[in-house]
This record gives sequence, structure tokens and C-alpha cells, in this order.
Amino acid sequence: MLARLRDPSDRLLAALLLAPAFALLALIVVYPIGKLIFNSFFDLRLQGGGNAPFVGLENYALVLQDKDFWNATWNTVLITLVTVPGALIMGLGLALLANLPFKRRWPVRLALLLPWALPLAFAGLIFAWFFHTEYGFVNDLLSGLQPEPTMWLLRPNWAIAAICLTIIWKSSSFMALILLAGLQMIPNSLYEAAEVDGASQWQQFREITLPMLMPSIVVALIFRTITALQTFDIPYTMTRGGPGNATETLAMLIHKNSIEYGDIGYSSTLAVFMFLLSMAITAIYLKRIASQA
Amino acid sequence: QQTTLRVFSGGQNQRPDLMRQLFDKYQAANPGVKIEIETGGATSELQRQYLSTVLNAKDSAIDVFMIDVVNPAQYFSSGWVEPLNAYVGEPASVMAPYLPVYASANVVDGKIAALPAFADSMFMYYRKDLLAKHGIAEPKTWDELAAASKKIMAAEGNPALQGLSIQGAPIEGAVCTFLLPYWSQGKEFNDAAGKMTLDKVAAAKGLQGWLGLVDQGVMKKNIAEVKTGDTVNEFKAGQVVFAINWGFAWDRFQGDKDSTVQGKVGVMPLPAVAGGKSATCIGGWQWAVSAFSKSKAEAAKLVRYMSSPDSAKFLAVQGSLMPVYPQTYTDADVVKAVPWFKDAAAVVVAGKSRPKSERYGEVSDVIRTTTSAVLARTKTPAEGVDEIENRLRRVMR
Amino acid sequence: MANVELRGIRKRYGNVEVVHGIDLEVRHGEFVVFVGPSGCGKSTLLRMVAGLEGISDGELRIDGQRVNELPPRSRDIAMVFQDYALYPHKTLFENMAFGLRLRKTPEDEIQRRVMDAARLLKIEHMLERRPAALSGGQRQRVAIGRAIVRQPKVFLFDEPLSNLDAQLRHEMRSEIKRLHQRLGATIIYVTHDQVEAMTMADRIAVLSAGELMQYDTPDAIYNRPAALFVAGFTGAPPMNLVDCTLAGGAALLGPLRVPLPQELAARAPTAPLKLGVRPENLRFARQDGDADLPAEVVLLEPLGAETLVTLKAGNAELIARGPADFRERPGTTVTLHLQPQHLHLFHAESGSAV
Amino acid sequence: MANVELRGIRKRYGNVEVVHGIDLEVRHGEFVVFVGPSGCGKSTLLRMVAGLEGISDGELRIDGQRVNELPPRSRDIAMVFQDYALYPHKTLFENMAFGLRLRKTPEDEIQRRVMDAARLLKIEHMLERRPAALSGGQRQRVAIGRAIVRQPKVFLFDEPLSNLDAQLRHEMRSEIKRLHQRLGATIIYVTHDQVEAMTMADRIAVLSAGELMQYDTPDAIYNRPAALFVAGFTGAPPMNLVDCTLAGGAALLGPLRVPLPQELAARAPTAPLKLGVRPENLRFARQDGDADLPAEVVLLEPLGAETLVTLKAGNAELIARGPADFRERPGTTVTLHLQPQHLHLFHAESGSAV
Amino acid sequence: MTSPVYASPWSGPRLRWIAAAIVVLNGFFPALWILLTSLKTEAELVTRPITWIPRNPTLDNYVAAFTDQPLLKFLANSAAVAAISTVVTLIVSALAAYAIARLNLRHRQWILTAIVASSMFPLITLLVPIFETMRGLGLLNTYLALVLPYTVLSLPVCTLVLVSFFQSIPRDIENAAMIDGCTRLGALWRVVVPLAAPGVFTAGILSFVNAWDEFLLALSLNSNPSMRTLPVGITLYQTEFVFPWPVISAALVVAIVPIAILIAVFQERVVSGLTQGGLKG
Ligand SMILES: Nc1ncnc2c1ncn2[C@@H]1O[C@H](COP(=O)(O)OP(=O)(O)OP(=O)(O)O)[C@@H](O)[C@H]1O
Ligand SMILES: Nc1ncnc2c1ncn2[C@@H]1O[C@H](COP(=O)(O)OP(=O)(O)OP(=O)(O)O)[C@@H](O)[C@H]1O
Ligand SMILES: [Mg+2]
Ligand SMILES: [Mg+2]
Repeated sequence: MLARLRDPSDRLLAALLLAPAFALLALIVVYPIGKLIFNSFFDLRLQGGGNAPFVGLENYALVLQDKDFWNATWNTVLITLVTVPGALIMGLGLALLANLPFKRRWPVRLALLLPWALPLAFAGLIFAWFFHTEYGFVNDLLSGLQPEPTMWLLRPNWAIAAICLTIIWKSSSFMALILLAGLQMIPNSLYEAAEVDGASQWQQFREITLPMLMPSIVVALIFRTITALQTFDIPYTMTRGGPGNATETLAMLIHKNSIEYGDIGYSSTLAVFMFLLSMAITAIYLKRIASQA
Repeated sequence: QQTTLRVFSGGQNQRPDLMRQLFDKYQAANPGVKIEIETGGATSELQRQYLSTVLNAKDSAIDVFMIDVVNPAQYFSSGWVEPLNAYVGEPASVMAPYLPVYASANVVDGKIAALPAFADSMFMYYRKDLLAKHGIAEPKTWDELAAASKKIMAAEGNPALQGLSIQGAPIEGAVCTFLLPYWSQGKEFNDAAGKMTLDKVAAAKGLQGWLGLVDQGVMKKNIAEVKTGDTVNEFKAGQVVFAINWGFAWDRFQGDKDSTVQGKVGVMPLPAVAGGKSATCIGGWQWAVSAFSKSKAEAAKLVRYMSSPDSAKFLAVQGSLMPVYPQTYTDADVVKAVPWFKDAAAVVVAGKSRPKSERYGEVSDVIRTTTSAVLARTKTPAEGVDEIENRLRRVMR
Repeated sequence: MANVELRGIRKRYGNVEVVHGIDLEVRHGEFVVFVGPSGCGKSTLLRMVAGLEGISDGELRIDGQRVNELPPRSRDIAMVFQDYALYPHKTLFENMAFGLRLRKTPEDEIQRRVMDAARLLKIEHMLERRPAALSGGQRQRVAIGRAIVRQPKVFLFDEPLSNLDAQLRHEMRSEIKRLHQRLGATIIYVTHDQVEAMTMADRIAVLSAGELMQYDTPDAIYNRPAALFVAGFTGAPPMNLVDCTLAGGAALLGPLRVPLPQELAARAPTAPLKLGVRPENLRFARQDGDADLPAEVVLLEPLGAETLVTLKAGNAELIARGPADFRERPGTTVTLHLQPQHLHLFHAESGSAV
Repeated sequence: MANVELRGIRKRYGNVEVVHGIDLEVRHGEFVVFVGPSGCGKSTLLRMVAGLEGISDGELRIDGQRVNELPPRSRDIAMVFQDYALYPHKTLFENMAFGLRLRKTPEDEIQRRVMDAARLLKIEHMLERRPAALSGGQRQRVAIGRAIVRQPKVFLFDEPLSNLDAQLRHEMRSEIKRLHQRLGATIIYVTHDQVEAMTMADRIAVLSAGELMQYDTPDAIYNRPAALFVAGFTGAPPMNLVDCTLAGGAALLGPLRVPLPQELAARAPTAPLKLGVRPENLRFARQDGDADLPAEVVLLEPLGAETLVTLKAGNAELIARGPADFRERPGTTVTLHLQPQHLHLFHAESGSAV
Repeated sequence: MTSPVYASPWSGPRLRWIAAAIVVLNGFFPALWILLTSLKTEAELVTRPITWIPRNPTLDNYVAAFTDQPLLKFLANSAAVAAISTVVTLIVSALAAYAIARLNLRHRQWILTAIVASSMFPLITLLVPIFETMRGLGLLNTYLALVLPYTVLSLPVCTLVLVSFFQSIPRDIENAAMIDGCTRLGALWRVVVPLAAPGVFTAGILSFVNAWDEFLLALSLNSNPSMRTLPVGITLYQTEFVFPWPVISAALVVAIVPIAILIAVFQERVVSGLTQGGLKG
């Protein structure tokens, strides 16, 4: 028996290797997710002491009619569409810069990482402060260029822009981290071969770096997309979804419905929608990853 | 037999240090009880988040907790707080000694949902020195306040000086920002049963009033960005003539090392609209017993003690926390320790409670978000009021 | 087509110098082969020519122009890497087409050239595969293909045929020669294979531990090695080298006496010497004018086409090429015949040829 | 020491079968060499023996025990990979010591064995380097060292000497033979080098496109090839193969007539045939009993020790090994001499020997 | 490893320094801002024009940060939770990633999808059930209460990162290890993991920082003051209405420094390009 465990067949080995991961998933997320989905079929409000009538798909119908839901979905998608490519480009740029042959690399790499190490909520607060009409350094820098300080966080478009910028700043770090590691795995000899083949720096980037980096890019994109769809802390701390609900995201809507309104059934339903959205968007990436594997 | 009671007492604002002292006294008097304090997140938001997780999971780890004055109805209807009638008696008698606003805020459906811990209220702080210097009396109406501000600002010539600072960011304070001018026109937001009685014209007028103050330069343009702490800091820095803020601000103005306005601060009732009457928003904290507690009787006893006149006096003397009993304001020891309470008393007594609703979270969210949006000028006051009405009609039936 | 000049080229890795000042010119359209023991710096030299390694010292000129600082892509070279360096994410076709695509070669031209090379290399049926699904020899062929589809000024080949079987190697050899003739390209070629070096090279550069030992035609390298090292390195098996002294126009190997040609004996000093004779010049059948050397058969290694015979003559161990049907058993004594004109003499100390 | 049996071994990658049922036994202590064209499945076969590739079909036995399912580690084998597969993160020393460490060999024993191997391989001065700082040949030597420090039952070598120079290769060859004799280990060895195959093998397995063509001693493979393919694959250059028909005890090559030995002619059918003669058996000097063949010199390739001469006889192109001093210019006509007993006949269609 | 020295636009020292400056400025600016703020007084924050360099630098905020709250205790808790969960995450995800990358599993897509999908629900909606689970296990107010969910939190991203890195390790090197006598897991541990060092390091940093920064779970699962982690602890400096930036900045600096040190130390040890030089082609 022991020998069998030491040299298991591929299938047994796979089962053994995957067991801890799935056990943890089962323990920590399966029950919660099951409960979440279960709750979405009930009109479950904290007020009212928990006797929740079964309402079938009514919550789902309500969500689809909810202006706030569509507004939040739109904001979320917008933020995702802006920040995911934004973070990718910026992260890639940073990773490439950090991968240059410096003698001491750690200051550069540390710089790469710091934004990510700054706790999310505090990053939002700090940037909210940067964009503050009076005390922010952004307006301070621009003071000569604009007659009147811009109220960045009080104008819907500027607010979204500021939020996106903050998210990009914060998450490009995560991107860069993964991409930098990917860069380090590309054998130098490929660049040599490409050099000899006559590829310019840009062509080497396109023909060697990008394709060889693709697995890492896809991984980074998957998670960046998922977290972008769950964007919460930064708009929450920067604008509270304001002005009005111009910057309210799905996650904020869910938070509001569960914590502020105590409407568990409805917020569960929203979460299911968010899950579906995430799934739909990441399905494309996942397919790619699976085909690579 | 030893009972351990775990008390959740929010953050610094709930003064766990003082509460501890009271608990120690209580423990000394009741050797069978041991009290542990748990401090949660520092803001009411974080506390709400924590409490809703724990209570939603029907966890018995907490026996007693503090809730905001707006919350008893909500927590009661969620089944999270234990009705105290069985332990302390019927509301009519138990609640009578308290300030009326607190008495009513804590009784839901004839049940005592919680007992008041200490009071709070929105005050109008002002710069006594500046008013005196320019020979201006305390303004009684908003128009007078605007005029006074403009006069002082012009005379001082300090570009950083603001006439009035209020909270325009979408935080709980903005609910008061909405209600204050509305109330001061003599209107009510809701009736006794909690049904909404919004006078849209008055509400829009109230909001328009704020925007008017912005246009006149009395308030700053980015008022929709201002949070409670900003008002405090700017006032402390001597950049504000009039400031609306909670009671805690007094200590900050007078006590903080870096305050430039020590001894120059006055408190007055809020101005009214011409022909209306002054009104303010009350706040404050209540003691509640968890519905999932395993030692409810002991917990109720503790709560009763914490809400007693003696405790109120202790908190007022030691921590300048405002008493929930009217007579405590005039107690000699209290007046000696906290002289400004004599000015405060009038304001608190006239204070009004924010709408009492079991769905207060939603009510507050709608009001503060819309108010802030109007102040940021992404909506007109009329649109904002319409939205508030539309959204809350269903909620406040 | 271009000429390549190396002037005092040195290479240091950290403190270690691995190439110690090489001077060498490859003429327009010349086919030069680098040979030398493993680790002597052949690849390093090639990589410096390609621009992939910095030149620590000295000057590299292509067509008279100093290119030390020119990046590889501007040098118009093609290279077959010793470790292949195929693009793992590209199909074989794209591996080979890459260089052409970069030069914006028309698509049909690319198709044609790649297909031609593929056919030549016998990999036309696997053009859609990725390198990971290839055998070692197949990868090597792709690496060659990648170089030959382009028509650069200079080709650099680093042991391009080492993983191919004799048959294919033979064919590839001819193909590379044909390529050389057709394009008139300048070629620098590293190999360990004597046959390749001898048949393909216009000139052979023999390197040892980062130094150039001799740079000459194959014939000269083989028949007139300028140094002991060259003599001992070329030929498979290499030249037999035996300590000897000179006496009366003959070489003395202990008790044995080997008469030398007149003028060689005349040139030789009396210092300790090494006598060199190639295995194929130690013959078992006597011809006119041969000197005789009795020796004992020690070991037979039949190679099919011939037999390598290890013998002991005096104290010296010698290897001779015998015919395939050589049948003397180890232990028997035979007489070796050697032609004086095939004898070589070297200074034992300096290693230079007499 | 162990014997290895392959029984109907097949290998499929997806739908493509690359090894088509090989039956072959390697005896205790035997030295077997696999040869065959690039891509014929030699490495695949070796990897299956090692347990690194699944066996799609058939049975593999080591010492009589079925090991299809046994992990590599339990088979007690050592392997030199064609692509080296060194551990890039370990020093050379640790690369070689790794297998011993895993077996909890005492430290001084490890030291000793690794140092021995390193000295043998002439890499003892770079044991602290990482593979990236080595030349191709040096890496290959490390790969060999890693295999030989262990003393397993079976050694698998995949072209272990392809990147070494002739000198070193010669030494390594002797060393591996000595190792074989000393340890009595069973060895399976893949090579493209004819000399290696001929000198080292007890038996040679000739593979073609995933099939076993002949499995016999070097002598038999060389002198009695059982199939056209084997004849055409062995020897460098390989056997000349020419279409012919049979008439009156002689082979007819178009207008030319080559008399055959009696008993060969007797065995031969009248169907189309191929006549085979090795280059070294096409001679320019006449001996008794030789048949004559007039031919035109086409190309000379001087190799130093000898000259490869390509000739045209009738329609057939032939390669002969001439002496180093062969001087006939291309275009001249010479007479080739061939000995009847060195002629081979094959069925043109089936490829089998007559 | 040799790096090519041919002239590339980025290899010029000046441009390289500009590049470094961009990266460093981008990364350090907010952190630097915090650092500067931590040396200012609260009043200085609301003066206009804003000041960049503190007028009267003071360390009072650091004193306050350490005395107002048990900051060291928070630090220790965070370090313990983050370290343990990083180790657990790395082990669990390396095993899973190896199975996905190297074993020929038929339902690889579904396994991957399942792992990734687990991160698609907003944490806030899962909070109460997770709380119930932890209470059920009796783990509330222990390190494990956070370690388990943090592991799950980082598991998807770490697994995927490792999958893509394991795939880029040449199989032959792993094969060589198996021939040398390693079991599959032995080869994973001794050869694949070290060669995938950049990926493993990245995964480690990802999970460490995830755990170091997490707030919501820490707030709810470990409410006992002696078990509180840094992010929750830092929020305790603020009060309902006042956000004392200088003190909070000081605490943030204290929170960031260990991570920075950790990274700097590890960074120099993770030699890049380790995969190179082992293979021929
Ligand atoms: N993963 C794979 N998928 C498909 N075909 C493969 C794969 N790996 C190898 N092959 C094919 O299998 C055949 C046998 O390969 P193998 O490596 O055994 O050849 P070999 O005899 O060792 O050749 P060489 O002498 O060139 O090394 C080759 O034609 C090769 O293209
Ligand atoms: N990065 C490096 N650091 C230190 N020494 C190195 C480095 N790269 C190569 N060397 C050494 O430089 C010498 C020359 O290496 P090179 O690759 O040019 O040899 P080579 O002649 O091509 O040998 P081979 O025939 O084995 O390929 C070798 O001794 C090698 O060990
Ligand atoms: Mg080399
Ligand atoms: Mg092979």
C-alpha cells in the first residue's frame, strides 16, 4: 500500500495532489457559495427576524428591473474595460523596465511592489487625498495651469477617471509582479536567435517576449479582470460611489444591500449575477489557459 | 458562579476607557460577573459590518453591544436585540426619566430595544472672538448667518476663511445636512408611525439654501467633499467662522494641542429659516443586549446599570459625554467639569431624531447620497428631492 | 559576401580570459572551419563575430568596417547555434520563416524558400509541429534551415551536424558546400568532425585554449602541421607522436632507429624532439624506400572499412590503420613500414615544427 | 548488471505511431548500440526503457521482471540525455552528486566518485561553475559524469559524445568501454558515429522509422547486412548500391558486367536486384581475382588520411576510398577493381539480402 | 548568465537610469507621501498651499502609533498569519499546479475553472457563512481562522501562476531527476520548484501580501484585541469622525516596512534566469 502511494499512477497522484486544494475549497467556499445561491431564492431581509418567504426567481427579475443594478453594472464594466488593459500596459511597461540589467535590482523591484503592498482601502484614501480639491497634490501641481481648482471627485467623469487611475496604479503592480517573473523565465538564447535573425527590439518584443509571456499575461488578466469586476474599496473610499451613484460599482451595490439594507436575498442575487458576469468574461481566458495546459 | 459578559463597545468615540472604569465598578459590586470589552472597527460603518456578521450568524460571543441612536428599530426588527421589558420593566416607567427623544428612539413596537448610553447632537459652533471683534450678534436665521459670515470674511481678508462649514460628503452627517434646513422650516420628515411626510417644496428650498450659501461664497465650492473631520480640522485651524458639527468637536477645539481657536469657540442653537424654528439632529449611543446572548438577565442588569443616572454623570464628568437625563445637565459636578453643557442642554433638548425606520440604512443611504449629489451640483435640488421621495416612498410606509 | 577580420580579439568572463588575442582574416566568400578541443573558445569566437558576446579587447571588422559595437541584427549574419535556440512557441515553418518575415520578404518567396530548405533537410512533413515534438536531429535540422533560408553576408555554423547520422551528414555537407558555392557566402563553421573540416574548408583555424595555433588550408594543416598541438589534434586517430633524439640523419627512438629525409635531418637541432607519423603512414605492406620498424600488436579495433591497430615499438605506443581484413593477433610482432617523406619533426619543448 | 528485454514495444504520440513493435533483448553486461537515421525512434526507445515515456503497447522486462509500470527511480538506471538536461541551478559538482545524495551515499564516497569522474572528463577545475558558464562539450561531459558516478544496473547513453572533439571522443570511448568492463554494466548506447558503433558494440541494433532492421554483431552488420537499408546506412561513406540484373553468374549494370562469386550467383533470383559494394572495396590497385570496372572520376574529397573519390560507372554513381595521395583529376577514366567476395546482392523490392 | 552587450536602446546607462527613475517614482511616491505625512502635524495637512516637506518634522506620530494601540502585537499577528498562510498556500497550490501542469488529466479545464471560479464571488457575501464555518470549527480568534480562508483566497491565483511556470520548465530536467532517483514529488521539490523560483517567489509574495492586507475577514473572524491584524488595527486609530492622517501614516509606514524588507531580502536571493544553460535545445 505504501509503495503504491510512493509511486501512484497518474490518476491517483493527481487525486492526491489536488486533494488539499479541493478540500480547502470545499471547507471555505463551497458551503458559503451554496448558501449564497440558496439565499437568492428567498426574500430574506434581516429586518423581519429571518422568516423568509421563498420567492423563486423573483429576486432575479427584480435585479433585471433595477436601475441601480444596471448603473452599477455599467460602471463596473467601464472600470474593468479601462483598468484591465490599463494595468496590463502599465504593468508590462514596469515589468520590462524592472527587468533591465541593473546591478542592484531590489530598489526597482521594491518600487514595483509597493503599490500592491499598500493596503487597498488606504490606497483609496491616499489617492482621494491626492485628488482632494484643496489639499490634494494634483491640484497643487496644476495650480498654475488652471484658474480654479478642479473638483476631481465631485464631477462624475473626473471621478471615474480618478478612480480608474488609482486602480491602474494599484493593480499594475500585481500585473508587473507576475509578468516580471514570466520575463525571467524566457531563455536569453531566444533573444540571441532573434537578434541574429534581424529582429529589432520592438520585433523581439512582439515575436519573443509577448508570445513567451502569454501564459503569464493570461493568468494576470484573469485575476485582474475578476478583481476589477469586484472593485469595491477604491471607489468606496474615494467617492462612496458619488457624486450620486455615478461611481457605484456592483460590489458596492452588493455591500450596500447586504450591510446597509440588510437585504440578504437580494444581495445574494446580485452576487450571483456578478459571478455570471465574471464567468462569462473569464471564460475566454480560461479556454486559452486550458488549451495551453 | 461566574458569568462572563462580553461587551462590544465600538471605537474610541464610545470611550472604552471610561466604560472599562464603569465595568470595574460594576464588577466590584457584582463579584459573580466578569466583563470583557471588545472594541470593533472604529467607525460606525465598520461596527455595523462586524455586528452584522456576528449577529447574522446568531453568534453568542457578544452579550452586550452599543448601537447608534438611529439603529434600535433596525436591530430590533432583525431580531438581534433582546427586548428588555422582561428584565427592566415596561417602557412607560423605565423610559420616562430620559430625554424624550431618546426615550422614543429606543422603544420599538412597545418594546424597549435598548437603553440610552449617552447623548450627542449637532451644534452650531462659532468663533466668539470674530463675532465680538466685528460686533455681530449670534445669528438667528440662515440669512443672518450668511450676512454675518460675509461681513467677517470681507473684513478679515483671509482668503482661506470660510463662513460656514457643514458636511456635504455622502456620510451619515449629510443626512443631518439635509434635515437641518428642512426641519428649520417647521416641517417633519415623517409622522409618529414612521410614514414619510416629505414636503418636497420645503426640502428643495432647504437644499437650495445651501447652494445659495455656496454661491455667496459663505461655504466652499467643494462642500460635497467635506467630511466631519474636515470641518473640525479647518475650524481648529482658524479657517471657519461657523461650523455645524457633533458634540465631540468641542473638546477638539478647546483641548487639542494644535488648535488655534482655544477659548474662542462658542456654541449656539442652529439658525432657522425666517419664520421657522431652530432644530437639530441628535445622535448618541445605546446599550443593547444581544438576542443570542446566553446570559441575557445578567446582561440586562449590566445595561440597566450603564444607562443609570450615576453612570451618565460619571461619563459627563470624566469624558464630557452628554447625558441622556435632563437633570444631569444641571448637576453641579457636571456643570463644574463641563461648563459648556449649560449651552448644550438647550440644543439637545430641542434635538430631533432622524427618521425612525426599521430600514433606516436604506433611508440614510438615499438621503445622504442624494444630498451630496445635489451639493456637488450633479442634480438640482428638485431632482434630488424627487429622487428621495421616489426611493423612500416604498421604504417609509 | 563579406570579409571578416579579427584583430587581437580577447574575451574575458569576469577575471578569466578564455580567448587570448586572436588575429585572423576570413576572405570574401571563403569557407573557414574552426576546430579545437572542447572548451577552447570556438563558440565564444563565433558569438563575438555574431555580436552576441561583447568583445573584451581587440577589433572585429566586417568588410573593413569596425563592428564591435554593431548589434547582431545590423551585421547581416545567420547563425546555427550549438544549442539550437529554436523558438519554442513557433511552428517549424515559422521558425524558419521568421528571419524572412522580418525582412518583409513576399509571402510566396517565403513559402518557396522555406519549402526548399525543408525538403533539403527532410523535414517538410513536419512543418506544422513545434520544436518540442521533434527528435534531436530534427531540431538541429530546423536550426540549419533557419540559417540557410536567409541569404546573409556571413554564415556562422556551430557544430551544425553533430546530431545527424552519417548519411544525412554526408548529404548536408554537400548541401552546405553547394550553398556556399551558389551564394558565394562567407562561412565560418565550427566542427569536431575531421571529415567535415577536411572536405568543406578552404582554410582551417586550429584553436587551443583560446589561442590560434595554425590557420591554413586543410592540406597544409594535415600534411604540414606547424605545431605539435595541430599534429596531435588532427586526424582520427591523430598523428602518432614519439619522443626521439637525432643522430646521424636518423631519429632514435630508444633502441630503434628511423632514417629521416636528408633536408629534414639537416634542419633539425639536437635538442629533444618529437617524431610524428600519421597512422595511415604506418604501413604493413612494404614499398620502395620505406624504413622498417619492428612492433608488437597490442590491440585491434575493426571499424568495418579498416582496422585500427595499436602497436608497441620500443617504448612508444603507435596506432596504425590496417586493412579491414587485418588478422594478426595481439602479441605477434610485425614490421611497420614508414615513408621518410611522411615523417614530421617537432621541437619537444616549444612544440613548433622543425 | 541486468538484462533488458523489449517485447513488441510500441509508442504512439496521439495518433501517430513512432515505434512499431520492437523485439530485442540486451543480455547481462552486454553493450548494445542503437543506430538509425535521425527521427527513427532511438531516443524514444531509450526513454521508454528508462521509464520516462509510457509504453503504448508491448512489454519491457528488466531481469525478467515486467517493469512497464515501474517508475524510473526504481529501475536502477542512469541516462545521458541527448539534450544534456543538466540542473541549471546546481553547480557541476552538485549536478553529478545529486543521484548519490538521493541514495544517501556517504559524503566522502560522493567526493571521491565525483572527483574521479571529473578528472576523467577533464572538468575537475570547473566543479563550482553552473552549467550556463560551460561550453557545449563541457556540458555534455557533465551529463556523462552524472551518469557514471552512479553504478546502476543499466546505462543509457543518448549520443553522449556528439559534441566532443576527436581526441576527447577517442578517450571517452575507451573510458566508457573500460567502465563497461569494470562494472560489467549493461549498456544501451545511441550514436550516429560509425566508429563508436563499430568499436564499442557487442551488438548493434539498426533502426529505421520505428522498426528494427537488423540486430547483430558489428562485424555482421558491416559485412553481412541483412537488408538494403542496413547496407545503405552503415559505413561512412556507406555501401554503394547499384541497380542491376543477373545474367550468367554476373551482375549487369547497364553495359557493364561484374562477375559474382559462384554461390552468390546461384542463390540470386532473376528479379531486379541491387548490387552493393563498400567504398573501401572499390580499389584502384589491382589484386588477384579482382573484377574490373572502368569509371570516370567525378569528384575528389581529400580527407587527409585518404581521399574519397566519386566516380561514374555506366549510370551509377559510386564512391571509392582512395589513398591520401590519389591524384587523378576529375574527368579522367580509371579502372576500379573489386573483389567478388566483397559484393552484396539485395532484392530490389523487399530490400532483403540475397 | 551572460547577457548580450550589443547596443540596445535600453542598455544605455542614461536611459536605464531614467527607466529606473520612472519605476521608482511611480512605486514609491505614495509611500513617500505617507512617510512625509507621518512626520507632519495634523494642522499642517489643512494649510494651503499644501506643504510637501514637513515644516517641523516630528516623530510624535510614531510614538502615538505605538502607544495608542498595540501596534507591535498587530504586527506580530499579521506576520504570523501571513507567513503561515503563505507557506500553506504555496504547498497546496504547488501540488495542485503540478498536477494540472504535468499530469495528463482529462478534465483539466474543469479543474482549473473550478479553482478560478471560487474567486468570483465577492467576499462580503460569503462572510457570514465563513464566519459560521469557523465558529463551527471552533477556530474564531485563532490564526487558523484567517490562515484557512487566506489560503483559499490566494489559492486560485497562486495555482495559476505556478501552472504557467511549471509548464515552462523543460521536462527533461525533471526526467533527469527522476532517473537520478527522485520520486515525482521529489523532482517537484528539488528541481521544478527551484527552477520555477521566480514564479514561486511571485506566488509567495502574492499570497503574503494578500494575507497581510486583508481586512474584512480579519475584522470579523478575529475580533479579540490580542488576535487583531495590522489592517484592522490601523483603522482603530481613527474615530467615528476624525481620521488622524499623521498617526495612521506612521502606522502604515510600520506596516509597509516589513514587507519591503522581506522583498528586498528575497529579491536578491532569487537569481533570475536559473532555467538557462541546462538544456541543449
Ligand atoms: N511529442 C511528440 N509528438 C509527436 N511526435 C514526436 C514527439 N516526440 C518525438 N516525436 C517524433 O518521434 C520520432 C522519434 O523521435 P526520437 O527522438 O526517438 O528520434 P531519434 O531516433 O532519437 O532521432 P535523433 O537521432 O534525431 O535524435 C521523431 O520523428 C519525432 O519527430
Ligand atoms: N559565462 C561564462 N563564464 C565563465 N566561463 C565561461 C562562460 N562561458 C563559457 N566559458 C568558458 O569559456 C571557454 C570557451 O567556451 P566555448 O563555448 O567558446 O567553447 P567551445 O570551443 O565552443 O567548446 P565546445 O566544443 O565544447 O562547444 C570554456 O572553457 C567555457 O568553460
Ligand atoms: Mg561550442
Ligand atoms: Mg534522439
